[in-house]
Amino acid sequence: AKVKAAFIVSNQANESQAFSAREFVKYGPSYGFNVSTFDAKGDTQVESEIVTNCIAQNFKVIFLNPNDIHAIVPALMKAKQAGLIVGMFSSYLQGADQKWSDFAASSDDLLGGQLAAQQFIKHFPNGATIVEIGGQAGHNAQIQRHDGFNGDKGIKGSNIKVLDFKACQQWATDQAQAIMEDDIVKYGNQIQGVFVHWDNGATGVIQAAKAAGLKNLYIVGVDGNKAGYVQVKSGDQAVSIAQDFTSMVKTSLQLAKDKLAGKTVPAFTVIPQIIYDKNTVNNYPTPEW
Amino acid sequence: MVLTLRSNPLVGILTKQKALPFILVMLVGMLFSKTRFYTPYNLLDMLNSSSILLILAFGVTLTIVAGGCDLSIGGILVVSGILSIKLQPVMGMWPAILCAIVFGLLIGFVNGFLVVHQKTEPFIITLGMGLLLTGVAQQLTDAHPLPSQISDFMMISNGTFYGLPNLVIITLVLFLLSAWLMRYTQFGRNLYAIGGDYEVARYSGINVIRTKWLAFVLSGGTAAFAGFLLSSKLNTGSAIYGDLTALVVNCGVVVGGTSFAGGIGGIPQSALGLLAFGMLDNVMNMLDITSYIQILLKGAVIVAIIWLDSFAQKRKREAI
Amino acid sequence: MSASSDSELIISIRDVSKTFPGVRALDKVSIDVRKGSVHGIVGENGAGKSTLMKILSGVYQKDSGTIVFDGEQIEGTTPQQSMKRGLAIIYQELNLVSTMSVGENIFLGRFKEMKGMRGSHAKARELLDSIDCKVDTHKLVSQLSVSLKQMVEIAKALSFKSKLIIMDEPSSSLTAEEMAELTKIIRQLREQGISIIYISHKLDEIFEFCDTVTVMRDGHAIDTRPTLEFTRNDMITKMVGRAIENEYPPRPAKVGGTLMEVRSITTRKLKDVSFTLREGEILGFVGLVGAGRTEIVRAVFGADKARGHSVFIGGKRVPIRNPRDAKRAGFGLIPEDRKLQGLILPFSVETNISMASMDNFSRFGFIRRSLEKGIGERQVKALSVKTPSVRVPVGNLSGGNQQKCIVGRWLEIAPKIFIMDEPTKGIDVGAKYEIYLLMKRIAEDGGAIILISSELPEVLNMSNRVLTIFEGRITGEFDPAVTAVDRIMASALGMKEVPA
Amino acid sequence: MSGIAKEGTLRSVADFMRSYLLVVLIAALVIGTAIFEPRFLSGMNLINLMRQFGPLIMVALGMTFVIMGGFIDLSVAGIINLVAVVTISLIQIVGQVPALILGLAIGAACGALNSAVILSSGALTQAEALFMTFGMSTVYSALALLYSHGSTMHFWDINKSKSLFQAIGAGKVGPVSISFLIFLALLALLWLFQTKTTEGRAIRLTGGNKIAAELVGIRIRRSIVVIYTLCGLMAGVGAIVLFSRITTAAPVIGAGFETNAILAVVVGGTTLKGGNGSVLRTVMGVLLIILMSNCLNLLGVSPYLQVVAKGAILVFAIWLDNRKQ
Ligand SMILES: Nc1ncnc2c1ncn2[C@@H]1O[C@H](COP(=O)(O)OP(=O)(O)OP(=O)(O)O)[C@@H](O)[C@H]1O
Ligand SMILES: Nc1ncnc2c1ncn2[C@@H]1O[C@H](COP(=O)(O)OP(=O)(O)OP(=O)(O)O)[C@@H](O)[C@H]1O
Ligand SMILES: [Mg+2]
Ligand SMILES: [Mg+2]
Repeated sequence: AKVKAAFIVSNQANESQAFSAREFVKYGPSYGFNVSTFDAKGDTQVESEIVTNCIAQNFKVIFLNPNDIHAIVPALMKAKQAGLIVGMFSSYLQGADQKWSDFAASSDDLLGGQLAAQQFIKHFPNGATIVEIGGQAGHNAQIQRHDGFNGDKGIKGSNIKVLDFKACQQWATDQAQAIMEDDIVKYGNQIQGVFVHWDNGATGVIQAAKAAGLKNLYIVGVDGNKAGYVQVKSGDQAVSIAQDFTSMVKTSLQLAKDKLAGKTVPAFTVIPQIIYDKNTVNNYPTPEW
Repeated sequence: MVLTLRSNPLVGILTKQKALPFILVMLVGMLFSKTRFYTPYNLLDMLNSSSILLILAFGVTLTIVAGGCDLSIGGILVVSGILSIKLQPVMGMWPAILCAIVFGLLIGFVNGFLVVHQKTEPFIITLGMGLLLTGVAQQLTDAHPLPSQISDFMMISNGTFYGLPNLVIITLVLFLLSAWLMRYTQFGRNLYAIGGDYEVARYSGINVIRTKWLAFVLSGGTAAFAGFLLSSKLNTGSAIYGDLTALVVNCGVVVGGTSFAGGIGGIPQSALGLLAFGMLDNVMNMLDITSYIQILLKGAVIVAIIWLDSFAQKRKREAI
Repeated sequence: MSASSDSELIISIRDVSKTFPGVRALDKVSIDVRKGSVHGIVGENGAGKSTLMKILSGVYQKDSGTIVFDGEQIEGTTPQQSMKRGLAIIYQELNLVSTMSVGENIFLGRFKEMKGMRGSHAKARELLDSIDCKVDTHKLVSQLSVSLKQMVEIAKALSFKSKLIIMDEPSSSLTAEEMAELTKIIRQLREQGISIIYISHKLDEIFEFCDTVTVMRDGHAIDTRPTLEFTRNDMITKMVGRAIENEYPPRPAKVGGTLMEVRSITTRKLKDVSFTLREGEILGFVGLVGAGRTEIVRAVFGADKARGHSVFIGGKRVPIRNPRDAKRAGFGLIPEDRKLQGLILPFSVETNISMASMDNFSRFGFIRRSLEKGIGERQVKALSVKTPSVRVPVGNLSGGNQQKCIVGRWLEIAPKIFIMDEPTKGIDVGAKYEIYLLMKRIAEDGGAIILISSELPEVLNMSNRVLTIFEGRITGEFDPAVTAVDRIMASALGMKEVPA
Repeated sequence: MSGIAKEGTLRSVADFMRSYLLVVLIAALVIGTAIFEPRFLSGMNLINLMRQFGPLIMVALGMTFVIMGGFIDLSVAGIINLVAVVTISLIQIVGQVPALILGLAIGAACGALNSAVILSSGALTQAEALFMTFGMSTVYSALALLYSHGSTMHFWDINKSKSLFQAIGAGKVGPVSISFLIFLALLALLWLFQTKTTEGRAIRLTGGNKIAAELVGIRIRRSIVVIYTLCGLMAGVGAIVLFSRITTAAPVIGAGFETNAILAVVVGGTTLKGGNGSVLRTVMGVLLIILMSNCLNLLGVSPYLQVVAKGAILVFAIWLDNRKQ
C-alpha cells in the first residue's frame, strides 16, 4: 500500500504552486506515496489549520509550502509531536526553527536574488541605475529575493544603484505595471535596468516600457515560467532566473522516501536555479507552467 | 401564562435559520464516510480551528445586531497581533498584550465615533478603516513577519488545560459571556432595540449613541483579543493574515441568521454560522476534495444558505 | 386666556419658535396646560402641532422661547431626560420596534428596571389587561395590525409614571370600540391627576373629553379656550381660516351599470370574497381592524398574491398579476401606510408626485423633462399642498401634506377605479373636505371609488353602498343613506341576527 | 418661468457643492504633487493616468447603478477573473471579435445570474444581496480557477500591432489613449441612461423605496435584473480593458476590484442607502483613488505608507461627504 502524504500549498491560485501540486500527484506513486493536495488559499491561519487537520487524518508525511515560515512553526511542532514527517517545499525554516522539519527542498530565494544581482553586475561592468519591483509585500519569497539582491553577495558594494524599490500588494501584474509606469515618469531614461521579482510582473514591466518607448531596458525576472521563457526568447526580457519545480518535487519525494526508510537526510537540499538568457534559453524546452 | 412554542427562544433559533440544518446534514453525512472525522482529536481540532473566527464573530454580532457592521476587524486583528509581539521587548509580555487590546478598543472607539456619532455608513467607513490598518501593519513590520521571542507567548493559544485546548476554553467562556450580555442585560436588549429601529429607540429614552458606540468599542476589543490569540497561535505577527477575514466573519454571522438589517439574531446564531464554515472546511479536507472545487462549494453553500433563509421569509410573506 | 397661577400649570410654553430650512414651523407659540386637565390641540396639517410636541419631548430643539415644566425651566432637553421628568409622548408616527416583542417594546430601555425579560412581560401583561387589550406580550410587533400597535403604544405611554402624557393623533387608526376604550383610559388618567395633551383631527373626540382646546394655524397658537366655549363651526373656521358648512359633500348622484366585478378572492385570511363596483359609485368597506379590508384591495390591485380570483372590467376578464397590470387596467391605490408604502421620503415632492405617471411624460423609454416639469406644481396647487417648493424632500412635509402628494400622484393619471385605503388618515378638516370633493368629482366623471376608512362617519356619509367585512368574509351589503348605523355595525361585528 | 430656471441653476450649484470637497481634495493632490514633482504634469504621466483609470472606472460605473438601485454587488471580482481567463483563451480559438463579444456576454450573464438568484429568493435588502453576491463571487472565481487550472493565461499575439486588444490596451488616438475614449463613450451612454430614460428613473425610485415604487407600477424586478446585468457587463468590460493592458490574465486578476469599486462609488458621493447618486460622481471617486496611487508613487512614498495614506484619505473623504448630508 502507498503511504498517505499531503502536499500543503500556500496558494493554489498561484500558477507555480498549482503546477507543483500537479507534479506531486503525478510523481507521488512512483516513490510510493499517495499524495493529496490541500490549499491554504494564501492564508497563514488556514495553513496551520490544515496541518492539524492532516494530523487528524493520519497522514504520515506532509510536504509544505508555507505562506509564512515563522507562523507555521507552532503547527509543525504539533505535527512532529504526532510523529509526522515534515518536508518543506520551495521554502526552508531558519535557525533554531529548523528542527521542526525533517528536510527541505527548495531553490534558495536568497540565492535567486543574488543571481539576479550578478546578472546586472556582469551586464553593466561600469555600473548602472535600475529600479526594483517587489512581489507581494510580506511574502517570504519577496523578502528573500529583495534581501539577496541587495545584500552582500548581491549588488552591495557594486556600482549598480537602485533608484527606487516598491513591493506590490499582491503578486499582480497590473500593480507591477502601474509602479513601472510611475517610475518611468519619474526617472525616464535614467532607468537602465529593472529587477522584478517574478516573470508575470515582468510582463507588466515590458508593457509599460513599450508604451513609453523605452528601449534596451535590461529586465531580469525570477521564475522561468512560460511567460518568462517566451519573453526571454523574444528578447523583451534579458534574463529569467528559473526555478525547477519538477526536480524540486522529485527531490522532496525521494527525501521523504529515504526518511521513511530510516536513512538520515540532509536538512536542506538546494535545487539549483537555471539562468535563462538569450544564449541559454534555446537549450531548454518550453516550461509546462 | 403559557409559554408558546413560538416564543421559546431555543426553538426559534433552531427553526429560523438554515446553518443548523446544514451542520446536521454534514454531521450525519460524515457518519457514512470512511474518514477520521469522528475522532475526538478531529472534533476538538475543528473547534480549535474555528475559535479565532468565532471570537471575532461575537464582537461583530454586537455591531450587526445594533444595525451596523464592522469590516475593520481584519485590520485590527493584524495590528494588535503585531503590537502584542512588537511591544514584548519593550514592556514584557502581559503589558504588551494589554496594550494590543487597548489599541483595539481605541480603534473601535474611533469606528464608533465615525459611525454612531458622525452617522457615516458603517459598511464603507469600516472597510476604509480596515484598509488603513493593513497599511499600518505593514509599516510596523516593514512587511516582514515578526516572530515572538518569548516562548510562553506561544503557549497561551497552543497550550491545553486538562486536555482541552486553551483556545477552545477561551472561546467557550467568551461565548457564554457575550450570549449573556446580549440576552440578559439592559445593554444587550438596548442593542436589539437600536438595531430594530434607531429612531424609536432614541425616542424611547435609550441613550442610543452611547450604547451603539459601546458595541463598536467592544467589537474592536474582541478583534484585538482575537488578534493577540492568533499571534500567539502562530507565534508570529504579520500584516498578511487579515485579508478576507472581515468579510468571512461578517458573512458567517449573517449565514447564522443574524440579520444585517439589525435587530434580529444573536450570539448562538453567529456561532452556528461560523461553525458551519469551519465544519465545511474540515469535511471537505477530510473528503479530499480538490482546492478549486472546495472554493466553488463554499461559495455555493453561502449562496444556498442565505437563499434559503430569504426564500423562507418570502414564503411566509406571501403565504396565501 | 385664563389667568391661572403658575403652580396650577403642568407646562407653560412661552413664545416658542422653530424654523426648519425654508419653513417657519412655529412662531412665538404660547400655551399653558393646567394640571389634571385634558388639553386638546387642533389645527390644519402643517400647523406645527407635532413639531411643538417634539420640542417638548426633546426630539427637536427650539430656536427661542421658554418652556416651564412642572415649575422647572427646561433647556436643551433630550427624550431620556424629559421621560425622567415625567413627560411621556405617543408620537404621531408609530413608535415601536417591530423586531421586538410587545412586552419588551412597552419597557424599551427599561430592561433593568423591570428586572429582566420575565419582569417586562409580566408587567406588560398587567398594563395591557388594564386597557383591555388581549394581545400576547411575546408576539413580535411586526405581526400586529396597525390598531393593535396603537394600543400597545398607549400601554407604553401609561407605563411611565408620568405627570403629562402627550398623544399626537393616537386614534388615527382605532376603531370605535378601541376608541371607547381610549376615552375611558383618558378619563381615568385625568381622575388620577395626570395631565394630557391630546392632538386630533377628529373633532368629536375633542368635544367629548377635552377640557381646553388650543387652535393652531400656520405655526401660531391663535386661540385657547375651554372647550365649552367653542362651537364646532367656530373651531373649524379658526383652523382653516374659513367656514365649512357641511363636513361631507352630498354623495355622487348618478350611479351607472357595473364597472368592475371581482370574483372569489381567497387568501389565508380572506374567504371567497366577491363583489361588484358600479360606475360613478363610491363603495365603502366597513369592518373592524384586521377584518381584511386592506387585504381585499391589495389582492385586487395585484400587490398581494391571492388564489383563483378574477377581475372583470366592463364584462371582460383582465389578468392582474402585479400593480403594473392594475394600473394599466385603470386602477389607482392610495396605500394604508404612507411612509412605508407610499412615499420616497428623501425624494422631492415633484418626483413623488410624478412617479406614477412616468408613461405620460416619456416616449420610447426616454423621459421628457419638459412634460414632467408642470406635474408637481399642478398637483401641489390643485390640492393646496403646503410646501415651500416642489423640490424639497417630501419627508419634510407634515403628515397631511404628504398624504395629499400621494393623492395628487394618482389624480395625474385619473384612474378609473380609485382604491383609497384610509385616504384621510391624519388630514385636517379643510383638506379632508377637499379630498371628499375630489372623490365626488372622480365618481361623477364616471370613475368609481373603493373607500376604506376607520372613521365610520366618513364611510357612511361618502359611500353610495357599503360592504361589511368580518373575518375575511363579506357579511352584508347596505345603502348607508337608508340603513341604521347599528345594523351596519352589527353586520360588521359578524352577528347573525341583524337588528331590524 | 425665470424663477424655475434660476432655481434650477441654484440646484445644480448646490449639487456641485456636494462634490465640492472632493474637488478640493483632488485639486490639492494635483497641485501638491505638481509642486514637488513637476513630471506629474508631463504628457507621459497623463497618458499613464488615463490608462490606469481604465479598468477600475468601468467596474465602478456599473457598480454605481447597483448602489443607486439600493443593492450592492461583491461579485465583480469573480466576474473579472472569469471573463479575463475565458476571453484571453478564446482569442486564439474563435478570433478576436467573437472572443470580445463572448467575454462581454459572459460578464452580462454572470450579472443576470446574480439577479436571478436574488430575485428567486425574494431577497429585497442590500444586506442579503451583499453576502449572496459574495458567495457568487467565490463561485465565479472557482470557475475561473477550474477553467485555467490556476495558471496565468497569456496571449502572445496580443503584442502584434494590429491586434484589437493591443489597441484597447495600449493604443492612442492623438494624445488620448483608446481605453480612455472607450470610457468617455460609455460614460456618455450611461449618463444618458441614468438621467434621461425611464429605466434610469425606475432604478432610482426602486433604490428610494421598493415597496412604494412597486405600488405605482414600477417594474422593480426588471430594474434589479437591469442593474446587475449592467454591472456584470461593465465588470466584463473592465476585465477586458485590464488584461489588454497587461497582456496576461491570471485567475485572481480581479481581486480587490469589488472593494475598490464600492469605495470609489461611495467616495464619489453616491450613498449606500440607494436612490441617490450619479455616474459623474463616481468618476470623481475613481479619479481620487487613481490619483492617490499615482501621486504617492511619484512622490516616492513607501508602499506601506501609501496604503495608510489611501485608507486615511478615503476615511476622511467618506466622513466629509457624510457631514454635508
Ligand atoms: N424635519 C423637518 N424638516 C423640515 N421641515 C419640517 C420638519 N418637520 C416638520 N416640518 C415642517 O414644519 C411644519 C409643521 O409640521 P408638523 O408636523 O408640526 O405639522 P402638524 O401640525 O403636526 O401637521 P399634521 O396635522 O399634518 O400632523 C410643516 O410645514 C412641515 O413641513
Ligand atoms: N396578526 C397579524 N399578523 C401579521 N400581519 C398582520 C396581522 N394582522 C394584520 N396584519 C397586517 O397588517 C396590515 C394591516 O392590518 P389590518 O388588520 O389593519 O388590515 P385590514 O383589516 O385588512 O385593514 P384595516 O386596517 O383597514 O381594517 C395588513 O397588511 C395585514 O396583513
Ligand atoms: Mg402632526
Ligand atoms: Mg387596513
